[in-house]
Amino acid sequence: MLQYLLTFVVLGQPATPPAAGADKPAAEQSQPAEKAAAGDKKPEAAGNPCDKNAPRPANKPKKTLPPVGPRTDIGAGTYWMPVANSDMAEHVDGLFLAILAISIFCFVGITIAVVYFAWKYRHREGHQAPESDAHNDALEITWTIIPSIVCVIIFLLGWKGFVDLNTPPKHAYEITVVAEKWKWSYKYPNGWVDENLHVPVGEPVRLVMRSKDVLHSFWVPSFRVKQDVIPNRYTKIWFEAKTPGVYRQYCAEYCGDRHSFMKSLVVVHPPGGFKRYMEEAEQALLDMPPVELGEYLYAARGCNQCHSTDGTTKTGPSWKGIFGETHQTSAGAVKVDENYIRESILDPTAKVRAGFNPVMPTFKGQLKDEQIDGLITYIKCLK
Amino acid sequence: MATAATTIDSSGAPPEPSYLTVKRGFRNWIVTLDHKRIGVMYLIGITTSFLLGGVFALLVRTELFFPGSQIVNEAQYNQLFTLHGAIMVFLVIIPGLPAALGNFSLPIVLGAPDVAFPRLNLFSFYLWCTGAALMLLSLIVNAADTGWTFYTPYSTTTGTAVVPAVAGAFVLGFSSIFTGLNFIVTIHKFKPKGMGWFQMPLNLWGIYSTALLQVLATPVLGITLLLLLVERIGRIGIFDPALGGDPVLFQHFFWFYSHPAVYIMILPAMAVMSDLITTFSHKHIFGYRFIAYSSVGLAALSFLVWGHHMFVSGQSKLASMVFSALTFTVAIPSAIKVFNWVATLYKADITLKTPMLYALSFILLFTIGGLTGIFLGALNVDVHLHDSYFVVAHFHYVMMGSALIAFLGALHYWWPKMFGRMFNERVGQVCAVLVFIGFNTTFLPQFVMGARGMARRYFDYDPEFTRFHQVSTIGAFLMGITLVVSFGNLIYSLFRGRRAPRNPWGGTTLEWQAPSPPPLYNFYAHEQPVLYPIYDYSDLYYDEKEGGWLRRADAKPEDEAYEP
Amino acid sequence: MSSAAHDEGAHAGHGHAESPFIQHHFDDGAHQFESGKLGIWLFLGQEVLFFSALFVAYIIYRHNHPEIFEYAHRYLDVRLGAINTGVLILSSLSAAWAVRAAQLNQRRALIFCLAVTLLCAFGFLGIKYVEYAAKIHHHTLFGKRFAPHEAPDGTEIEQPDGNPGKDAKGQPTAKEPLNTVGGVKAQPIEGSKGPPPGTAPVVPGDPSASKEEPASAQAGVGVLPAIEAQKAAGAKIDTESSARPPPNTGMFFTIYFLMTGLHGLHVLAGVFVFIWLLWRAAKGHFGPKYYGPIDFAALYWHLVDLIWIFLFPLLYLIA
Amino acid sequence: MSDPTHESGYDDHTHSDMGHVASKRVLLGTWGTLMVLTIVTVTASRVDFGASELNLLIAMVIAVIKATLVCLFFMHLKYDKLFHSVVFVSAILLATLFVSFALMDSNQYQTDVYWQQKDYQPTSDVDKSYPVLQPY
Repeated sequence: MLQYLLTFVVLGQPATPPAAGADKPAAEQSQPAEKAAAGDKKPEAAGNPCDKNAPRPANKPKKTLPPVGPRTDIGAGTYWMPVANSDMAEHVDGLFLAILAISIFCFVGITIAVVYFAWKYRHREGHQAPESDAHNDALEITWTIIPSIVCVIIFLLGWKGFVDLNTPPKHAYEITVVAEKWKWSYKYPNGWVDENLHVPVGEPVRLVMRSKDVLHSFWVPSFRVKQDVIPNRYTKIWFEAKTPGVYRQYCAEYCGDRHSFMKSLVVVHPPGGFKRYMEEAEQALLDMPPVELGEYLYAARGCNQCHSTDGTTKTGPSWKGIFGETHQTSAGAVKVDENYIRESILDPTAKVRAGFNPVMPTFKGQLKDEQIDGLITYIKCLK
Repeated sequence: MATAATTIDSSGAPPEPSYLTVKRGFRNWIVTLDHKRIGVMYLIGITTSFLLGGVFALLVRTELFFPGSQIVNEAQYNQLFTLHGAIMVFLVIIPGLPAALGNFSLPIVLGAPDVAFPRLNLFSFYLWCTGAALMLLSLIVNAADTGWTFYTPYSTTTGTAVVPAVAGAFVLGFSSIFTGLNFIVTIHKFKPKGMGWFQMPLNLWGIYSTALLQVLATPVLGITLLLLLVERIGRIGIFDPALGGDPVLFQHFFWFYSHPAVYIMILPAMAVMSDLITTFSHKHIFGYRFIAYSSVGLAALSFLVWGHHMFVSGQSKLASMVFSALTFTVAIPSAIKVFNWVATLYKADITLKTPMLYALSFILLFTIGGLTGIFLGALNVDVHLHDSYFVVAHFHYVMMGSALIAFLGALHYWWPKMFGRMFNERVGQVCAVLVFIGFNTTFLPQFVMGARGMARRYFDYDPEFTRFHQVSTIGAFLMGITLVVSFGNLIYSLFRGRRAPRNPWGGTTLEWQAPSPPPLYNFYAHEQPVLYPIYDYSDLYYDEKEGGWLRRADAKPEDEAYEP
Repeated sequence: MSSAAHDEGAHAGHGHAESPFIQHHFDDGAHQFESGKLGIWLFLGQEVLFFSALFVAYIIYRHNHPEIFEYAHRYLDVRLGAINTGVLILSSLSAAWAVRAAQLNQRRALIFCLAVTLLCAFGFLGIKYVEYAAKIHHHTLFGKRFAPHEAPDGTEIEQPDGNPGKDAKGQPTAKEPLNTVGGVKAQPIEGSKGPPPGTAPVVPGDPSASKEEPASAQAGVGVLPAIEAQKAAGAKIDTESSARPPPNTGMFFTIYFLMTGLHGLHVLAGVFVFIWLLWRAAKGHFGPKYYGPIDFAALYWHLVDLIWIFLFPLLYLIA
Repeated sequence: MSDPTHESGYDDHTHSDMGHVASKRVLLGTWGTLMVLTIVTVTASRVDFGASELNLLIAMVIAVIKATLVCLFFMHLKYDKLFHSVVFVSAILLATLFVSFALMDSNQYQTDVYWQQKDYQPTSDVDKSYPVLQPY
């Protein structure tokens, strides 16, 4: 018991964590195992294309991404603060310690005054309360002015830091963060979605965040950034990591049962490491079986906004059972086959189906061939 | 309350029975219009709610002793901390000082027979009971798990019993409004002759500014919770983002009330402490006007600063800047009060009785609470510290460390007057010191833990915080046991306590001229209170036989203290 | 709440020299009256703040989405609103007159004025019932329940389940092709701030919204040129004739029902208070020495009228 | 904020009884003006004053005039103790403070708000993303 009290109050050295040794990233909390894009499967000849977990052809082993390293921010910070991994973090620490110094000075001063007065003027035989005036305006004015000045200074420093915190540089690298009940997902510009945030070192990164259901809050203690994530609204933060490593990220706004498990890791890659990781992610993306890739793109690329898969007509025709049918289009009757779908993706206004408007945007240059094949297979399988 | 209360005065038997014994029976207590009985009923309700809330706190702390699940799973843990928060805020600490002790002391300190509207006072107590019943209903059915802040859209989509909890808080809001309204009219219209605004004890200044806050801020809580109820049941879409609503708007509505609410909690505490410190320093208060003006100033400024709860919750940069600047203006009156209290201790004649020990620990804990508020007021530091354990420690220092310790101090201060019995001084003093130690053991580590990255309302935490949680849990149990012992000491005094004199502590305010416990209309017909200059202790002397303080002016010729 | 309002005013209780209704702890009738007056004024201050949150919601949602308010307020009947305002002002007059009558000890005038106030209150609630019934009939309710069959000016609205709307006379209304486009909402009238409804806003200088967010942003971008083309061709697209109301129009009716509903509840509470006062006036309780309850109930009633004076232009008279 | 009352806690009343008696002329006059102003505000709303804010401003000015009339004459604030006006006006000031701060903030972040939430079905169908409506 005494040892506990001493460690944090008196000795003042950072309390070493009880569980020594590397803290495995996916160890004790039920951190979801590092999920590569596709589940692992037994190698076998390609079966029916519509079967999502059809055995993979032998020659193409499933590409898995390198696992995330252990956390490097445990016990690395000062006594009060976790490790400061961005220059803004330095400002925050500086102001924090300044206010801490002022507070300790005031608190110790008041404590000494109270204890001393309580002892010196304690009630005892023959002790009368000596004469003293009931008010002293000069004293009152001084101890109003001085705290006001200190407060104004602290406010200004705090505000300056806050402005820096909220004005990202123009060339920041952008990642979309989607928070939903008890899971973070990070969408990178190349379409790859990951459970952990991968950022390059030394480059400003900007997060555009939104929530799918309730309020969450993106908090990385090492970068001293925190911002609530609100449904139906984009909220934005930015930071620039200074040292490579793996840092813990938390959800700070209460969001339900597994609020305390809704955390992920921020992996700061050394120079060049981030680019390599993104390329591997790109490959992993294309490595799924075509029908799963098609389904993934149907959601990720927003086809679900205009095309439904359950028969209801939305802005565009439904894909359910459409493959093989012939329909009237602006350029005569057309059988819906591979090249009609490929053409409609790349040049939507060529053959517009009757009764629908030519409002589909073109995806030329945005979808690779494997992705278009994936979509075609997916549409083919929608019976 | 079967205490045969007598007051020690010349004629032996008291001319009138005390308010406790004038009409016996449960029925008489339920329909009483007497502010003292209503105060005692509030006190019983509030102390039981406090012990219930404390049990939830200890359950939360036991759960957090090790990472991972110990005694409850995550859903139950969320229900536990929500109930701990809701019960402590709405049931204990907002009505605590104003309704329980304020109801008892206000009319006597004014020398008035009762508050302005006795039936409205009883109606407020019934509202409090209905609110408490609704909260218990939510507890029994499927306790709400939204946190005491009920943030949407979680509170409108979760499956737990949020409606009874919100309805309970809605009803408790009106109990608070009518109490505040009652007190403002009483202070305006029932001041005795010779007691102008600046001859009033500082306790009344605190109660007056609290009452202003209760009347002008609580209705916004009422409408906010009403909107939340209608949103949750009727899906009207005012806070629902899918229907065009705005969850941040709910936070504006909620915090517009809830920041004045934290001043409803602290202002009566400061008020009582001013009286306590001057009584036990046996010396006039230092800077009466500055303390009075800072009370009213705090009440006014508390309406301007609610945005500092929302720096990172989607509030715009401009609004955050404005609120941060205004938040620092609120720090100044609090600092003035603390400096004036310490100045009162200078050249005093201090007796360290139990209430004074609570008062001194109040000064120290409130100083820490106030100073840590400065950390959270600075914008970029708050971005890191918001929703972390630093905030948990800050508001526990201000709410529990200041408001609740002041409640205990005031309870010990007025206990002889309320029940005519003296509690055991030694036990009281030891409990006061142990509560101070236990409190600091519980919440000092949380400051460090919070700054290091421990988020708030977490059921499970990363292993590097284990040591801090363990120390905090030990402190929590120490404090819990000490509080139970101190309440036990008070209750024990009801049956075995020494008879209380009229003025056990040597106070100069009017309540110490009333017999303890006072009769139904506070003063005997032939003994109307005499208004002496405020906080003037020169005329008081301690009389061994009486066991309390007497005034030389009242001394009979045969007493040795008699001076022509 | 209101039961407490009259509670602090009148304290029937054991007698005192002056009037049977002076409480023992008051010095005299004037002291009780003054205390009651301050109490009711504090209660009115509290009521103002109770309604303030609704005014905040109104102003914020109107400032950010003016097209909803301009479109939806035409469902309200200004004539009924004006009549209601007149009724409440008349009841305010009769309430004030009742106070005068009580002060001058004119018992019959007092009873008459209280009766008039009550009649006006019932009239107000009756008109409110008519308005609410019309709203329920037209399905213009709050939140998701806002699914009216016809636009404010009577033309049919295409239902979300896709069947083309019919105009007042039942024939399928011939619509420009643009209106049948499902997901696209009508282009609001020019000059309205805020993002065009129905399309994810392309935040200026915020590349993420368009580049990274697939789907709706791109779909939205794809649609806008079509509308621009239509507008360039000179066709005036305004909301009246277009088929579909702006998105989330239910928000206007959320605020409408909240404000008028809460106000209506306060009118109802006032009705109970006035019935109780009418009964006591008939028994001759009030006179120049003791008329507190009448005065305080009248003050409460004036506040209810005051709130309606602000509600009427805000909800009904949006040009 | 505080109004130093006399010692006895209530002031001596100069009128025949406790409160001020409003004359018939004042009552009817106020009532007439209120009715006229109502008609004015209704007709003013039909005239298009260009920007929609102007209409709102005019309607609000008329409403404030009507409100002050009701306060001063019907509610006797003109002849009453000052503290009652202080209470009422401070309540209104707090309400305006609440409105202005909330509007200042909400106006700032509106550009980030979007309604076409991809994951919600369009508002017309049932929101599958919400759990079934709980009884309480």
